[in-house]
Amino acid sequence: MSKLVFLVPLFPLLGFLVNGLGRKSMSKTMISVVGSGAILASFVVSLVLFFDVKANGGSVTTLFNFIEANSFKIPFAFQVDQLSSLFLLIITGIGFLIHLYSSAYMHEEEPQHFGRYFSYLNLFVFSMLLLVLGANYVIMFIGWEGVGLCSYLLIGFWFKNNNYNYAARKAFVMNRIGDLGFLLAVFWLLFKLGTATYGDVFAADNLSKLSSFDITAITLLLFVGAMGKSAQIPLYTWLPDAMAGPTPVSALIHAATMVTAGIYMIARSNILYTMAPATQTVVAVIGLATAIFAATIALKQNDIKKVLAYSTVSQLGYMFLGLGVGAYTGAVFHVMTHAFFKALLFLGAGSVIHAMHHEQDIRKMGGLKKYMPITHLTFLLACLAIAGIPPFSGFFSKDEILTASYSANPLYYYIGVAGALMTAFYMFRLYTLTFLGKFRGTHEQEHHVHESPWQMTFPLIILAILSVIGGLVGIPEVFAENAHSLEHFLAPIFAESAKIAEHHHLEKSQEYLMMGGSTAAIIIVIIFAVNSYKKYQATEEENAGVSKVLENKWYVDELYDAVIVNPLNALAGFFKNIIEKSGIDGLVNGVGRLVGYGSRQLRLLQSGQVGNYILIMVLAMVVFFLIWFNDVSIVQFFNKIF
Amino acid sequence: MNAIIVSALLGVVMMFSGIMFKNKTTYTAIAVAGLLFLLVANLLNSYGIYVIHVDTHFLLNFEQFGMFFNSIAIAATLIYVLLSGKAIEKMGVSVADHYALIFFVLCGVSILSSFNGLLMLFLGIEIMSIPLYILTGADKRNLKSNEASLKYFLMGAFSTGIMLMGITLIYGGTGSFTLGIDKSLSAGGLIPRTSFLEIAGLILLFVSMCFKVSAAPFHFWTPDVYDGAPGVFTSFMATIVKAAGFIAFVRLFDQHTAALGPSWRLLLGFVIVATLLIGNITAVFQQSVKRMLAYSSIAQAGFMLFALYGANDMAKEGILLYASAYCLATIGIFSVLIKMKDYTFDGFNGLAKTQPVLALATTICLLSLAGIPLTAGFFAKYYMLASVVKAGGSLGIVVIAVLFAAVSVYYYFRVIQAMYFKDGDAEASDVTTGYKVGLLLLSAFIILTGLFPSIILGWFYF
Amino acid sequence: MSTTEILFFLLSALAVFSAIMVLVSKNPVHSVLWLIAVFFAISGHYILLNAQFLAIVNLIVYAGAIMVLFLFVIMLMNLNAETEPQKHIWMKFAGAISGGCFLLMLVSLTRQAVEMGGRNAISGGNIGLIKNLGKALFSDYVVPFEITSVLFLSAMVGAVVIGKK
Amino acid sequence: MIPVSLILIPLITGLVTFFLKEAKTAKAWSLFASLVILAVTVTGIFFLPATNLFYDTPWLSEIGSRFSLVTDGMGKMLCLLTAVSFPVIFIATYKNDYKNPGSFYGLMLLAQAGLMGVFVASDALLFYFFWELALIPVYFLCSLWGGERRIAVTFKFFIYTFIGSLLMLVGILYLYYQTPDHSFALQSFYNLKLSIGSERFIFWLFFIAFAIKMPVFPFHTWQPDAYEQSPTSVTMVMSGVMVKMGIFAAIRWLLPIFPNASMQFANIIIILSVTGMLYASLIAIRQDDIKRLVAYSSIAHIGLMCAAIFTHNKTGMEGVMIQMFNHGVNVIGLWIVADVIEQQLGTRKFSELGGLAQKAPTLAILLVVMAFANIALPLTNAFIGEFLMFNGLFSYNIWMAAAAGVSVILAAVYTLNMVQKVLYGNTVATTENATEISGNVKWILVVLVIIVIALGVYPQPMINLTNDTVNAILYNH
Amino acid sequence: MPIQYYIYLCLTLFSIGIIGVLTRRNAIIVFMCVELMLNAVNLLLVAFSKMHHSVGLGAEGATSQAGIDGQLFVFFIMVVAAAEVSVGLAIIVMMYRNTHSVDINFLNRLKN
Repeated sequence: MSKLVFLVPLFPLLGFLVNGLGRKSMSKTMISVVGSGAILASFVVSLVLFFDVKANGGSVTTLFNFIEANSFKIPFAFQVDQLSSLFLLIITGIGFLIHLYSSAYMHEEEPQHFGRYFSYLNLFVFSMLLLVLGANYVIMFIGWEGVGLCSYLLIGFWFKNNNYNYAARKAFVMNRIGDLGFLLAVFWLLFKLGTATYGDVFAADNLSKLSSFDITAITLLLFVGAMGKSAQIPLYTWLPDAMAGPTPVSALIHAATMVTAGIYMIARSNILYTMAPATQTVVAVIGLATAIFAATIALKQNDIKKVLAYSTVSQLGYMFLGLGVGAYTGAVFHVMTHAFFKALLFLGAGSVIHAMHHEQDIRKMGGLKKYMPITHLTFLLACLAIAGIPPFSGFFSKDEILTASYSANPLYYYIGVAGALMTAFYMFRLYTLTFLGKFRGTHEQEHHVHESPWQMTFPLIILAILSVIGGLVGIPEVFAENAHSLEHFLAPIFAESAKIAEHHHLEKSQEYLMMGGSTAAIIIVIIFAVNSYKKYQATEEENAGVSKVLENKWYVDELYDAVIVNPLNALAGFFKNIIEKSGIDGLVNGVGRLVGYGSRQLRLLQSGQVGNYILIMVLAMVVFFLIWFNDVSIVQFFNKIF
Repeated sequence: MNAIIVSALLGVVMMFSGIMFKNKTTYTAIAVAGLLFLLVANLLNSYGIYVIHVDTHFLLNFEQFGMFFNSIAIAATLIYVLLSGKAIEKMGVSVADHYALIFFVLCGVSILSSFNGLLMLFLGIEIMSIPLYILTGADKRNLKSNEASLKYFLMGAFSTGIMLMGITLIYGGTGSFTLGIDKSLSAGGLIPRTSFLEIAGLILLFVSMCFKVSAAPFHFWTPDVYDGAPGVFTSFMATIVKAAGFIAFVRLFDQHTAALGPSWRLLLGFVIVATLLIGNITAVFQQSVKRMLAYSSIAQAGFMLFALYGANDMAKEGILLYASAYCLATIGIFSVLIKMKDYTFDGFNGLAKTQPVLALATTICLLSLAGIPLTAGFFAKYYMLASVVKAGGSLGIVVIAVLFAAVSVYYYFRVIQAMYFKDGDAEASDVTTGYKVGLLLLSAFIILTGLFPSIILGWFYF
Repeated sequence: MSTTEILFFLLSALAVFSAIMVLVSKNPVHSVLWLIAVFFAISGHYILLNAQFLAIVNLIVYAGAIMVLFLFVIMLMNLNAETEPQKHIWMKFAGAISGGCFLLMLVSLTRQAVEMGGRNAISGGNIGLIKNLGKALFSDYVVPFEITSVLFLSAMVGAVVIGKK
Repeated sequence: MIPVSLILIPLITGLVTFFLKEAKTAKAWSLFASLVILAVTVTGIFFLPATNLFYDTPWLSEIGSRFSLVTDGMGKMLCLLTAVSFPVIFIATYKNDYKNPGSFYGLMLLAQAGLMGVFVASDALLFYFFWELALIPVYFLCSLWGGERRIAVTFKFFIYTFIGSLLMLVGILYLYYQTPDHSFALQSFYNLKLSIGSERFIFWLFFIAFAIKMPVFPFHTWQPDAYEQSPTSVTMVMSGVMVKMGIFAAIRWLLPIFPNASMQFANIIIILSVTGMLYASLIAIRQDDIKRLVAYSSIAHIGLMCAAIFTHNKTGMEGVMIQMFNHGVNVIGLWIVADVIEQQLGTRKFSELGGLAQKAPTLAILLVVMAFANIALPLTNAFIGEFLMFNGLFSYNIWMAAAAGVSVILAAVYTLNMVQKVLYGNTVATTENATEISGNVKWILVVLVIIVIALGVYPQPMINLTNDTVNAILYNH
Repeated sequence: MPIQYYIYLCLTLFSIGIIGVLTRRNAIIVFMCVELMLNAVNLLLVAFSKMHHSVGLGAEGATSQAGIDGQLFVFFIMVVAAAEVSVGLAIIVMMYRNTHSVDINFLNRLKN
C-alpha cells in the first residue's frame, strides 16, 4: 500500500509541469481541470494511505540516496504515519477545494497567467507534501524552502505592482532567516549523530548521545525556523503583508497549510522538545505573546484580509502555546480545525472581495447578508467556530489547548482566554461590518454585488460543514471516556513524549467551570461587538491614542526598519563607498602610485652632470669599503630587522 | 684564439673595403660573410681546430664556456647586422669603418671570454671600450651623440683608472696577475692571512666591472649614453657588449665568490637590490622607449648579477641563457625601434594596425624581456633565481627580485598597450619583407627557446 | 739618511706639489706644464727603482708625446685662465672631501696590511733593463703585445672617423 | 593520452582560428572545436579505461621537469566544467559581433588550453606554465574587446595576478631544491618533509598566489572591475572557470604539501573568507549593475569554498568539489542573462530596467531559476554544495558557520532585489520595446537549467566522481 | 725603501687625480687628471714589481725574473693610455667643434 506514497507528490508535480509548460497553449478550463485534478488525485491516494495507516501503522519508503557524503547519508525517503497522513488529508483536501475555488476566482486573468497561477499552486502543494512526507529533516527542509519559494512567487503573482513584490521579498527573506536556524539545527544533528532521519534521531540510543545542551540548542534553532515559517514574534510581520497575494492563496498558504509547517515540525520532533523543558517554555511564551499581540492588532484593522491575517497569526500563537505546554495533540487538532474555519473565512472573504470588485475595506461594505446568503451563512459559522462557541470545531481544539496550558501554568490560561475574547470581538466586528447593517459601498458596486458561482460556493459549503463538525474527532475526556479519537489516532507519534511528560488531570468540576466561564464570556463579547458595530457609519475622524497605535500595528515594521534594515543599508553603503574604494582598492592602487612617485624622484638622480655621477661613484666606493669591513655588524643589523 | 685573430683580421678587411668599394650595401654583405666565417672559425676552435697555433703562455684560456659565449655573441651580431644593416649604412659616411670597429669590439669580446689573468682582462676591456666611444659619437652632427660619447669616454677612462688601481693592489698583495691561484683567499674569506691590499684591489676591480655592466650605483653613464648614441649602435652596446662584460665578470669572480665569504654576498646583495630598484623604478616613468630600454637594460643587469651571487654551474649556464635571450629580444626591439618615426611610447600607438608583424615580434620580444613563460626570457630569469636558491642564498632577495620583475611588466606592457590597445597611426620606415621574415624567425626562435631551453643549453654539453 | 731616501722624499714632494698645482692652476696651459713636472718626478722614481726603460718611455711617451698633444689641443682651442669655467665652490668642496675619504680608506687599509710590514722596494736587481724586459715581452708576453696592435688600429680608425669633417 | 589531447586540440584549433578572417567561419569553427573537446572529455572521463588519464614524457630533462599529466577526480570534474562551459559560452554569445573575430575566438581557445593544462598538470613547472598561459590570452581578450576603462583595469588585474604567480614560482623553486631527487613532480612535492619555519614561509608564497586568483577577501579588488569591463563571454570564462584555478590549486598544491602550515593558518584564512563573504554580500546589496552584483556574489561564494577547504573536513571538501562545478554553471547562466539584457537594451543598470517579465516571460523564468540556484535553494545544484560545505564549516566552528549563514540570507536579499528590479514592476523607457530572447540563448539556458535541477535532485554521481581526490588529499597526509 | 712609502705616495697622487676629476669642469683638465691617476698606478706597479723582485732575489738568486710582469704591465698601460688619449682628444675636439666649449657642465642635454 504505502508503495503508492510517491504518487502523492507526483501528481501535483506533473500538474505543475503541464500547466507551466502548456500555459500558453491550453484553455483555462483545461488548465483548471489539470490543476485541480492533480490535487484531487493525490487526495484520493492520501485517503487510501490514511486508512492504510489507520489499519496497520506507519512506514518509510526510500526512493533513492539523495546525498551520501563521507560523514552521513541522506536518503530521499518518505515517511507515512499518523501525523503525516493526517496532514496529507488536510493539504490535499483543502488544497483541492481551493483549487476548485480559484478556477472561478482567478477567471479574469489572461490564460498564461491563469496557467502560471495554477502551476505555482501545484508546485506549492508539491513542496508542502515533500515537507510533510519527508522522512528526515533534510527532505523536510527541501519542502520547507520550497513552500517559501511558492509563497514568494504567489504573493508577487501580480508582479506589476511593486508593493506586492516588496511584500513577496519580505516574506522570502524573513523565511530565510528562520531557515538558517533550521539549517543550523540540522547541521548540529548531523554533526552529533551523523543522521537526520527521524527514525534514527528519535531512537533512544541516539538521543542519549545528545547532551541536554545539544537538545536545547537544536530545539531552539528549529523553533527559530518555525518562527519564520509560522509567523511568530519576532518574524511575523511578513504574514499580514503576504495578503498581497490572491485571496485563495492566502487561504491555502497563509492560513491552512504552509504557516502550520512549524507546528508540524515541532509535533514531528516532539520527543526532542519534551526533553528540552527550557525550549518548551520559550515556545509557550512566544506563542502566547504572539497570540495576544496579534489579536490586539486585529482589533483595529479595516482590511478584511488583514484582520484574517492577524487572526491567523494569533491562532498560530495558540498552537505554539499548545506545543509549548506539551499538548501536541491539541496543537495538531487546532491546526486541523483552524485549517477548516480559517480557509473558510478567507474563501468567504474572497467571495466578498470578488463580489465587491476587489474592494477590501470593510468600512465600505455592510449588509451583504441579503446579497450573498451562502457566503454569509458559511462565514457566520466560521466566525462562531473560531470564536470557540460549542459545539463548533474551534471550541474543542482551543479548549484543549487552554486546559493543557492551565495545568502547565494558570497565567497562560488567563492570558489565553483574554486572547480568545479578543478573537471573538474582532471576528464579529468583521462579520458585522461586512454582512450586517446597510450597504456602505458605491452604487455600481451595489449593483453588481451577487452570489459567487458554484465553484466558489461549493468549497464554502464543504468547509462550513467541516468546521461545524470537525471538532467531534476530539471530544474531551470530560464529556465521554475515550471519545477523543484523534488523540488515540496520534498516540503512537507522541507516545515517547507522553512517557516523559508528567500528567496531572484537573478534576472535572473545574474543567466544566472553565469551559462554561469562557464560553459565557465569549458570547457576551460577541453580543457587544455586534451591537456596537451594527449601526456603524464610515467616519473620517482619525483614531487617537491606543487605537491609533493598534491601527498602525504597534509600529513594529517601522521599528524593524529603524533598527535593522536601515543600519544594514548604511553599513553596506559604507563598505561600498569607503572601505572598498578608498580602503582596500586604495591600498592596491597606492602601491602603484608609490612606484610612480619613486620613479619621478629617482629620475632626478640622473642629473646629466658627469661630475655628480663620478662623485656618487667615489662615495659608493667608500661605502663599499665600509660595508666590506663592517659586514658582521651589518648582517646582525639585518638579522634584527628580518 | 681563432675568434680573436679572425675578428681582428676582419676588422682590417673592413677598413680596406672602405677604400675599395663605394657601394654601402657591399659593406654589409662583406660584414655578414665575415661574421659567418667568424662563427665557423669559432666553432672549429671549440672542436680544437686552429687557424694558427699560438702558445699563449697561459695568458688566455680557451674553455667551452668562453667558446660557447663567443658563438652566441657572434651569432647575435650576425642577427643584429642582418636586421639593422640598413640602419648602419644610413649612419654617417664611414660605414666601413663602423663595421671595422664592430669587428674590433668582437675581438675584445672574444678576449674577454677567454682571458686568464688581469692583463688580458684589462686589454680586452680597453679593446672593447675604445671603439664604442667612437661608435657612440658616430652621429657627429648630433649634439646628443657627441655629448654621450664624451660622457662615456670620460667616465670610461675614470673607471679604467679605478680598475688599474685595483689590479695593482691585487698584484701587490699576491705578486701575480693571474686569477684564482691565491690559496689564502680560497682558504675561506677574511682570515688574517688574506692580504688587505688584495681585498681592496678586488673591491676596486669589482667596482670597475660594475661600471662596465652598468650596475648601480655605477650605472649613470648607461641611460645617457644609450639614449644619446645612434639607435643602431645602442642596440649593439646594450646587448653583445654588455653580455661580454658579464661573461668577464663571471669568469673573473666565480672562483672567488665561495672564498670571499659573507661580506662578498652582502656587498653583491646591496648592488643587486640597488640595480633592480633603480633600473625598474626609474624606467616606469620614462616617456621615450629608447630611454626606457636603457633603464630596463640596467634592470636586466640586476638579474644577471644573480649569476655572481649564485656562482654555481646553474649560474654559468644561466648567464649564457640569459645573455642569449636578452640579446635576441633587445636586438629585435631595437631593430623595430630604429625604424619608428618617434621614439616615445605614443609613437607606437596603433602599430598593430599598420604593421602587425612588427607589432607581434615586438610583443614577443617584450614578453621575453619581462620573463613571461613560454619565452626564452622566462628560463633566463628562472636559471638566475634557481642558481641563488640552489646556492642557498636568502629567499628574501629572490622575492625582492620577482617583485621588481612584476614592476618591469608595467613598463614593458606599456609598449604592448600602445601598439594594440591605443589608436594611432604609428608608421615604420622601409620595412622590407625580408626584414619581416627575419623578425618572425627571431620571435619564433625566442618562443622555441622558451619551450625547450635545451636548444641553447644542449650546446653547452657538447 | 741615505741619498736615495733624500732623493725619494724630494721627488715625492715635487710630484705631490706639482700634482696639486695641476688642480689649482687656473690656466690650462699651466696645468699641462705642472703635469709634465709630475711625470718628470715619476720618471725620477723609476730611475731610483732602477727601471731605466720605463723611465725613458715615460718621458718620451707621456711627457713627450701625450702632453704635447694636450698642449696642442689647448692651444688650438686657445683656452686660458679667463675662459676657464669654474665649478661651484660646494662642488669642489664635496669633491675634495670624497676624494679625501677615498684616500683615507685606502691608507687605513694599507696600515692594516700587516703582511706588507718590513718589505722593501729595492733599487737593486736588473729586471728593469731593456734587455730583460725585451726578452720577456717578446717571449711570454708576445700575445698581448700583438693584441695591442688591434687596440692601436681601432684607436686610429676611431680618430679618423671622428676627425673626418 | 586524453589529457594531452585536451590541451592540444584547443591549442591547435585556436592557433588555426587566428587565420580565419570571416566572422561566421571563425564562430562556427571555434564552436565545432569546443564541441569536439567536450566530446573527447566526456568519452575520456566516463567511457575510456582510466589508463588513458595519465601521460608522462621527459620535457626539460636538464632541470628535472617532466611533461606529466594526471587527471584525478577533481581534475576530471574541472576539465568537464571547462569543456562544458566553452560551447555554452560560444552558443550563448553566438549573435554577438566582435571586431576581428578570428583573434577573439583564437584567444578564447588558447585560454581553454591553458585552463585544461592547469587542471591536469602534475609537474610544478608545467603547472606554472599553464597558469600563465591561461592568464595571458585573457589579458588580451579583456584589453582588446572590453569596456571603456578596460586597459587600466585589465592591466591591474594582470599585474596583480602576475605578482602572485611570481611569488608562487619562488616557492616552487625552493621546494624543488628541497626534494631529494630534484624533481618538480607533484608526488615528490607531496613527500617533502619541510622544516616548520620554511613551511610557513613558502605556504604564504603559494597562498597569496591562489588567494589573488580566487579571489579571497582582501585581494579581491581587481575582480569586480575586471568582470565589469571585460566582454561578457570572457567574464564567463573568468568567473566560471578561471577562479576555480585558485580553489583547485589550493586543494592540490597547498594542503598536501604544507599540511602543518595549512592546519596552523586555517583559522586566519577561514576568518578572512567568512569576513569576505559578509563584506561582499553587503556590498552586493548596494550594487546597481548586474555584472558587479554577480561579481560580488561570486566573491561571497568563493569565500565559502575557500573556508570549507581549510576546515580539512571531508564533507566540506566534497562540498567544495561539487560546488566548483555548480558555481561555474550557475554563474555562467547569470552572465548569459546579463549579456542578453545588455546586448538587447544596452544597459545593465537596475535603475534603468524593469518589467522585463511582461516582455520576455521565458527569459524571466530562466533568470528566476538561475537566481534561486544562486541563492542555493534546495533541489538546485548549489544547495548540495553549500549544504556539504556548511556541514564542514559547522564541524570546524559553529560560530563561523552561523556567520557564513548570514551571508546566505543576504544573498537572498540582493538576488531577489536584482530579480525584482529587472523583471517585475512596470516597464520603463528602456524596456518598452524589449523582445523575447533568441533561440540559441533560450535553449542554452534551458540546458543549463536542466543541469542545475538534475544535479540538485541527484548529485550523487558528481560526489562520487571526486571521492578519490578527497581521500587522497585528506587522508594521505 | 719601505713599500708603504710608495703606496702612500701613489695613493696620494691617485686621490689627487680623483679630486681633480671631481673639481674641474674643463674636459681636457679632467682627462689630464685621469692620466695622473694612471701614472700613480704605474709608479705603484713598478714599486710592487721591485718588491716582489726582492723576494725573488732572495729565493733564487740574481737570475730571478720575479716581478718583471709588473713592469711589463706598466708598459701596456702606457700603450693603452696613448690610444685612449688619441681617441679622447679627438672626441673632445669634435665636441668643441659643435659647441665651442669643453665645459662638462654643459653636457646636460641627456638627463633624467
